[in-house]
Amino acid sequence: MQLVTAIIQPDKLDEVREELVVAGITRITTSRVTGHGQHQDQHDSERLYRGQKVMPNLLPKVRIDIACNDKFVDIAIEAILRSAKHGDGRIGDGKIFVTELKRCIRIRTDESGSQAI
Amino acid sequence: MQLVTAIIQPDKLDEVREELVVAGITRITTSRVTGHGQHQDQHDSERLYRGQKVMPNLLPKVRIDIACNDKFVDIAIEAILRSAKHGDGRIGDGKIFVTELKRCIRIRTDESGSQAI
Amino acid sequence: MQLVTAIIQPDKLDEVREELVVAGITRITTSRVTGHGQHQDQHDSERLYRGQKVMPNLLPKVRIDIACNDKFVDIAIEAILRSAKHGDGRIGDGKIFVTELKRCIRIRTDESGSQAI
Amino acid sequence: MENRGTIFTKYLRDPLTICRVLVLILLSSGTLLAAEETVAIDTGTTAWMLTSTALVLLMVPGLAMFYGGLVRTKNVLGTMMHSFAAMGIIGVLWVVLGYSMSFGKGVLGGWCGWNPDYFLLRGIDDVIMECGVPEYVFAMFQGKFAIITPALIAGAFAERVSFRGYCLYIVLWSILIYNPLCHWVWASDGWIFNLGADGAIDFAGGTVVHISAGVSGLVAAFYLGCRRGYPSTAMHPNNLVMTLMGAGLLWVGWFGFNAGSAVSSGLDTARALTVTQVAAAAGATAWLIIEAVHLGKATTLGLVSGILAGLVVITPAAGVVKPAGAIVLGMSASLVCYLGLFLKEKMGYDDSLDAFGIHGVAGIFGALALVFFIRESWMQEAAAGFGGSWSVAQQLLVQFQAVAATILYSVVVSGILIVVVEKTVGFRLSENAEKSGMDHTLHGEHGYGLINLN
Amino acid sequence: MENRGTIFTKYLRDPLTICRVLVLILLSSGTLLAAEETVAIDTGTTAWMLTSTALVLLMVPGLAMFYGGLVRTKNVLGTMMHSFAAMGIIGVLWVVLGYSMSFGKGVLGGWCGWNPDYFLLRGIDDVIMECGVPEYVFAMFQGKFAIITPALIAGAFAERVSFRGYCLYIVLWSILIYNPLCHWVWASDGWIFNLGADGAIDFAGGTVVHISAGVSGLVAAFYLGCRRGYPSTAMHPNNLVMTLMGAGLLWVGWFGFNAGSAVSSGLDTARALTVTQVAAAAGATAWLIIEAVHLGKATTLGLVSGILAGLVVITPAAGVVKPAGAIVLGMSASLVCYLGLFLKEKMGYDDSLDAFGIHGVAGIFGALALVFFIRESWMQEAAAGFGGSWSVAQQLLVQFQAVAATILYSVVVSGILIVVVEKTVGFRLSENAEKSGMDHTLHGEHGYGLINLN
Amino acid sequence: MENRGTIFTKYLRDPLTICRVLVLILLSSGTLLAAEETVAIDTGTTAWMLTSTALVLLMVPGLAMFYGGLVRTKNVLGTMMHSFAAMGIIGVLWVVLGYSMSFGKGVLGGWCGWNPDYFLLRGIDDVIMECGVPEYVFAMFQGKFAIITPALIAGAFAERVSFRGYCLYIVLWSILIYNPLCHWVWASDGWIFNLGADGAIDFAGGTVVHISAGVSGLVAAFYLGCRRGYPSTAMHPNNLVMTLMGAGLLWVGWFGFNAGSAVSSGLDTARALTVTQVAAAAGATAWLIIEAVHLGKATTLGLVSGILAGLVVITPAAGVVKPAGAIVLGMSASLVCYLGLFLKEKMGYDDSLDAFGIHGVAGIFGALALVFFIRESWMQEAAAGFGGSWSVAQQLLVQFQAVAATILYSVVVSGILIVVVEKTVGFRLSENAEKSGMDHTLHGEHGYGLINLN
Ligand SMILES: Nc1ncnc2c1ncn2[C@@H]1O[C@H](COP(=O)(O)OP(=O)(O)O)[C@@H](O)[C@H]1O
Ligand SMILES: Nc1ncnc2c1ncn2[C@@H]1O[C@H](COP(=O)(O)OP(=O)(O)O)[C@@H](O)[C@H]1O
Ligand SMILES: Nc1ncnc2c1ncn2[C@@H]1O[C@H](COP(=O)(O)OP(=O)(O)O)[C@@H](O)[C@H]1O
Repeated sequence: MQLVTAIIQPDKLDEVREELVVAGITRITTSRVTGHGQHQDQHDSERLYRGQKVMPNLLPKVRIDIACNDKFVDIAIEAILRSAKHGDGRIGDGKIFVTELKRCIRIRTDESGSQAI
Repeated sequence: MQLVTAIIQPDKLDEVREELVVAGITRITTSRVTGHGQHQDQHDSERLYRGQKVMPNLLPKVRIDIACNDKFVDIAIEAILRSAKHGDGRIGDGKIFVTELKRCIRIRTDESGSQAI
Repeated sequence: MQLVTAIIQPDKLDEVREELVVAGITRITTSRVTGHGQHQDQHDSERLYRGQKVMPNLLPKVRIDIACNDKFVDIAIEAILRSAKHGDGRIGDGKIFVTELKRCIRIRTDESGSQAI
Repeated sequence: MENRGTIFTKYLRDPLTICRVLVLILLSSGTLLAAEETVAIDTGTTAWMLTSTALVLLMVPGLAMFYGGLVRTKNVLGTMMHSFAAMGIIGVLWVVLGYSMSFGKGVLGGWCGWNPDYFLLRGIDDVIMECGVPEYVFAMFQGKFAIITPALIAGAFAERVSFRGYCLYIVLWSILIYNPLCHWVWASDGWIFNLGADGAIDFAGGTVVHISAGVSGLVAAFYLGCRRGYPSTAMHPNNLVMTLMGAGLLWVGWFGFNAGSAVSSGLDTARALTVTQVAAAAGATAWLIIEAVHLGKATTLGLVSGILAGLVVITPAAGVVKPAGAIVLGMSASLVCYLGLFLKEKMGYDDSLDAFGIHGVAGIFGALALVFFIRESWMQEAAAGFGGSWSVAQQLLVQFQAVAATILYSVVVSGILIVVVEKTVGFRLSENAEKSGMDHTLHGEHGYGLINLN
Repeated sequence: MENRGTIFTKYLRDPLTICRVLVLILLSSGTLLAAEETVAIDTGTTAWMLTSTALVLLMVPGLAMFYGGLVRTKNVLGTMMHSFAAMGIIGVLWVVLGYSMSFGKGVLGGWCGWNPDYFLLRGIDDVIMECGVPEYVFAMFQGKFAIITPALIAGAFAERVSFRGYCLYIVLWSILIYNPLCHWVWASDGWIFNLGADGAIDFAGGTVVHISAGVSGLVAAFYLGCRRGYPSTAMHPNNLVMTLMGAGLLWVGWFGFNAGSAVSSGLDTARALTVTQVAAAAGATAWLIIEAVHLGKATTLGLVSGILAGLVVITPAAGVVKPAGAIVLGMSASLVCYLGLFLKEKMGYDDSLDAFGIHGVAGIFGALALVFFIRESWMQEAAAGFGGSWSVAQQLLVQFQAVAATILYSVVVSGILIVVVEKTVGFRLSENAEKSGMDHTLHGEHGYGLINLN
Repeated sequence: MENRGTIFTKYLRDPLTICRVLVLILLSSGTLLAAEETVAIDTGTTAWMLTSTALVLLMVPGLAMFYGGLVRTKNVLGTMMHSFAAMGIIGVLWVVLGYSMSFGKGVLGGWCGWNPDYFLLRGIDDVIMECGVPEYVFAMFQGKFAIITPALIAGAFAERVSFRGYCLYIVLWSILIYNPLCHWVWASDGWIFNLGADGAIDFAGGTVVHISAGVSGLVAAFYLGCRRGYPSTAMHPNNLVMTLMGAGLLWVGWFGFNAGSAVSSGLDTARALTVTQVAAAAGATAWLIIEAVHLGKATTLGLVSGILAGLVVITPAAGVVKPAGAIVLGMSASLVCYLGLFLKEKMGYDDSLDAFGIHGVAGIFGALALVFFIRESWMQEAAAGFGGSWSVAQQLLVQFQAVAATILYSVVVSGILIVVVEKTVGFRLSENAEKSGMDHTLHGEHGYGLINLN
């Protein structure tokens, strides 16, 4: 079992979710985070402040956590890579991190392990 | 050292916190997340929208992170399983994930390892 | 690759960010969390409630996640330890957790591994 | 002199306080030449009308808050912009041609009014109406109605229209629907104003404002289609707290809306204010009870829906019913609207914030049901002016004609307008834009910086 | 004729502008038969009373925002509902029997009033009071006071009561406490109105509104007990920003509350408005200074508490003190309330949002302390009507009697009511419901969708 | 008698409705001795002035919301406190000495006014002005202007000043800048009031309020320096939704600000209200269009900036221009302010919330540009009183003098004040305090508990 954590642009959340569902992944946890990439600031053209383009540096992002069994990891990653890009990929599109998951337990039933994912 | 991450229903936060404290676990970090379970939508009867029952799919959840020494892991998990259930367990009650924690450092004192937990 | 997660006091965010940038770490993800330390409550003197000092127990904190290559881990930790302390260290200053990162993928380019950090 | 005087002569909205307009003509030489009959300013009535104008304007941010709180976070600014843009755009349009088209002498066979002196309000700089209020105040008071009406429609197609399309739509809608309707119902030579014994009863805008907005919204909801994912995906309000605040401001502002429509500061005004208060309270209470009985718990959204239903239903009736009638109307409006929402669910259209579900339904219901609660004296007066007899049934027919005409006209013209807007500048947002949200796509901003670390 | 005329005769709240009511009776035949003395409408006074009515209503959402911002996130809607439900429920109740019980002729030995003509306000459809204001307006103005008072109490038991229990409680409280008190203090035949030389001084509701609400809240706080975890667990305000906004609206609305209570648009009104403004500013400034000195930093919650303390303290006094007195009263109210909060800490009861701590304490303080700042002319008039002499000490005794009676009556009856409500439909939330939060448990909603991803 | 009467004699702000003040002197014996000419209260005008007073107060929380929404989350309370603290502190200061310094007889060579009777408003307890309004109301109305003006400045140095420094600054600023300016421009013996044929035109505070606040803010922005990280770091508004709400309240409140400045309830009032409404709408529309053309998308912040620009530009002009002129002024104000913001970017100073960028720029532009849109009759009257001829160019010169004097005086004195405050109690926050945020450092609170789990 592994934990796939993706940081994506907020406006792509709906698309990523749909793509994940299509790929058979329906259980996810999302949250709002704020991101900080090296060079992305100069290129963000979306925020207007009283008609003046400003250079933001802490930008809103969405974090998606997906616990999945090993064979679903690549499926999940590919679904995200497909859906989270703006065009052919734009700076700020995000990152995916994968960590090892030791245990997983469903609270409702107390069952654990890969069938609890 | 391991990191126990639980996703629970928001209305259970207080009970889980109390149960953890009773179990001797007083250091936790919580945050708001939004969850997405496979079948839970149809069963959520709590949200009313102008008198009409709607089928939500991104539901508010609370995430609890607990870094603990190995022998406390099961204690923490059991405390959560005891307190986070609605009745005998209802869909949407949540999940617990456990990952390995390599290091832990207390910022105030710079001390690290299991006494820093 | 490792994932450094720091829980710090909100008023230290700007200083920590600056110190990290100075240390060459520019890519981070932050989020709001709420923390719960064992004894800190009695010592928090910042929250005033209608002139009456109250004993809070769920306190606002900021979480910073930094995925970094192994050789940067200590650099990141030291930068945080330098900048997140109030004075010589005060209760509530926070914690740093380190976990192993198995994979890292840059969504924009699909590249993965340590050059994607 | 006589002639020039009569140009300004018109009947104001409340038949009981008919005000003829007289003029203090300031000749170009600068000499003041009084008209035959000089009307003195009534500072009290003027004070209340000034206040009412401010109160009705307060409803626009109130509406922005009400609607803004009900959409998803990514659309909160875009939704509030619908109200605020109307404040700007219709605010200008009204002085350019709205007032003239609404309250000028009938032209084009009575389709609308026109008076060249009203263009940019040039001719009313010195006019005091017979009720003692400067005509400027009346024009501004009326202008606020013209602002809020298109903003109401926006609830029907929330979260899925382009800003440019919306702006074009409200301009056309205001010119082609609001102004003519306003002329028919409230100008002294409007045909609905002159129906039956004493005209159709529409004290403060049941037809002109609520029905027209409601059914136009319904048409738009049908034509533009549902939001992506509706109804299977839940779309939670981003800020019910703000919706409550907005409802509070709407209630307060509605006192200006209804009691100001008396264009007086006396008994009629007091009556209108009283039934407005009573109907809103009754609507709120009824919705609470209905939900408590039917769902087992009362919701805040239900409460504010009940407030609105009560306020809408009393709008046409505020000049003619008594408090007891207001209680009955307010309560039944909540019931009717509550039932109506099930219909919506059945039919599957996406009237996102219930612009039709509340304003349309309660507006139609109120315009018709009011006949059963008319004050005796009104009926007697109507009868007196109509050869001695006038019955509730006859008045119901008149009301029905007014409602039917409003619905028919709004549906047809509004339908055409939507197609025109969609085919020209585009109305419905693209799928991607809708997914990303209006705030990001259309305005390049987001509403709540606070939810992310600054 | 004479008789029918006197039925409507009553004294309004401000002894200086006593208004007798006359009637234009519209006979059923439709002929207008003027009473002996026809009262003309004063459009100016009417305009201000209409405005005041709107302003006092504005205080209710203001209060909802004020209180709503101070509770925890999970209770924000439930807390705001306490204010909004009062708008609905008491709004209806007032026209059904509240106005009659408050301003009708004394019955049951003067315990309350009653006038069958006031039932559903049936008999006042054409009544103009002697001050030139339609009685409808007065009835609606007074109705807003009846709405806001129970809503104030809710601050004392915030975050832990059931909605159904609350609704029942305010219905009973309004009938059994508010209406009688209102009758005693403001009806021309109320016993407190007739105490001493010129009655107890309670210009705009120090006893009727603030003391009664404050002490009732205190009783409830004692009986219902603390919130779970209080005081060891911190319970942070979810939205101090909204609390500030609410305080702003309360200040603005209070001009209607106090200056409207003059039931005039003249010197008394101006005086009431002036001291209201001055006392609020003084209260705010004082609290800022106290905190800066005592804690080293001034808080926003302190500032708004100071505003409220100043507004409450001047409420009974607004008709009789001058600006200098208002400054002293406002500043000392802040000091007294500030000290009072330490008492609460000591005693350990959980008056969650300081309904007693501000409204009760500043109300009592104001009702008593005002005697030291009474305008010369008022004392002279009082003396004149009382055989030539009337002293501050005598008036203090009168004030004391009024305050003591209000406290005693409120404590006893309120105590009984709470027990009754708790034993029947239940008042205090269950432990689990309280943990889960009112919004989820009672209303099935949450206030801020925005904090979660939509 | 005569003498005592003339003490109160003064000219009110609108030259068209000059009101002389007469007195009903209540002798200490209690006998009422009427002055030669007793002025009756005009309840209507009084009603509108009471309402206006409430509306202008509403602008202060409106401003707090407007500004509060634009800063970063960590400074939201600190920023709102700037407005609320002014409500308290200046509210007290005004009755102590502000009214006297502003509207007393000129002393110190006309630098300011003084009238011992105005100290704590002691001498006006019974005064009715000739326009039929109790002087108390006028004093309170004017007091609201004194409150909001320093609060406006705060936008220029948002997010980086200490609370203690701010409080001292506004006290000094109010005494040394606001009161004298107010005296010059609006007192009957003020030198700017008496410039040229009929005085400089400043109907409701273009110079006194907006220019003085704007340029004082600019000076402060220069002296205090930029916020840390400005302009390279983005500083996103924490709550644009609240900024919109605040803009709505400001618009509504501005009706009191401008139309109330007529100190009447008649034609002048109506005209002021009309052009206020029209200019705001025009400003909003223009900014929308400018952004749509220039940036491809219209922002909400742009819309509200346009509203403000329109409201500010019409403030000095509201008594003399017609609706067509208001449209032109409103639209061009948006253009001028829009262009001005580029200048700011070039110059690199940090006028954080554009206190100068909107209030200063639109204020200066309006005070000058209004001369091209003056109503014929005004020019004729001015000419009549000035030997028969008075040209637009001459009036422009007068306006220029008034503007230049205001700028010069504000810049110099404000500069000195800032240095004094900085050197004594400290004005600019320390680096660490600024990083931590004002709410935490200065007030020990945070604005939105809701963003964290309770
Ligand atoms: N090494 C990292 N550690 C933590 N978060 C990261 C890291 N790299 C990227 N992120 C997160 O992903 C978001 C988008 O990153 P992006 O700018 O697309 O990455 P890059 O600059 O590598 O192309 C950032 O705003 C940040 O929140
Ligand atoms: N595999 C998973 N990955 C990430 N989050 C999950 C996963 N499974 C469950 N969750 C989180 O837990 C919450 C509750 O899950 P629940 O519906 O109880 O699980 P299940 O459907 O397996 O019974 C979900 O809303 C989601 O936030
Ligand atoms: N074992 C832990 N697990 C999860 N979070 C923790 C843990 N220890 C500390 N934290 C987080 O760090 C924050 C600050 O901790 P702090 O009070 O400085 O730790 P300590 O009490 O060990 O000195 C806490 O509020 C909490 O959010």
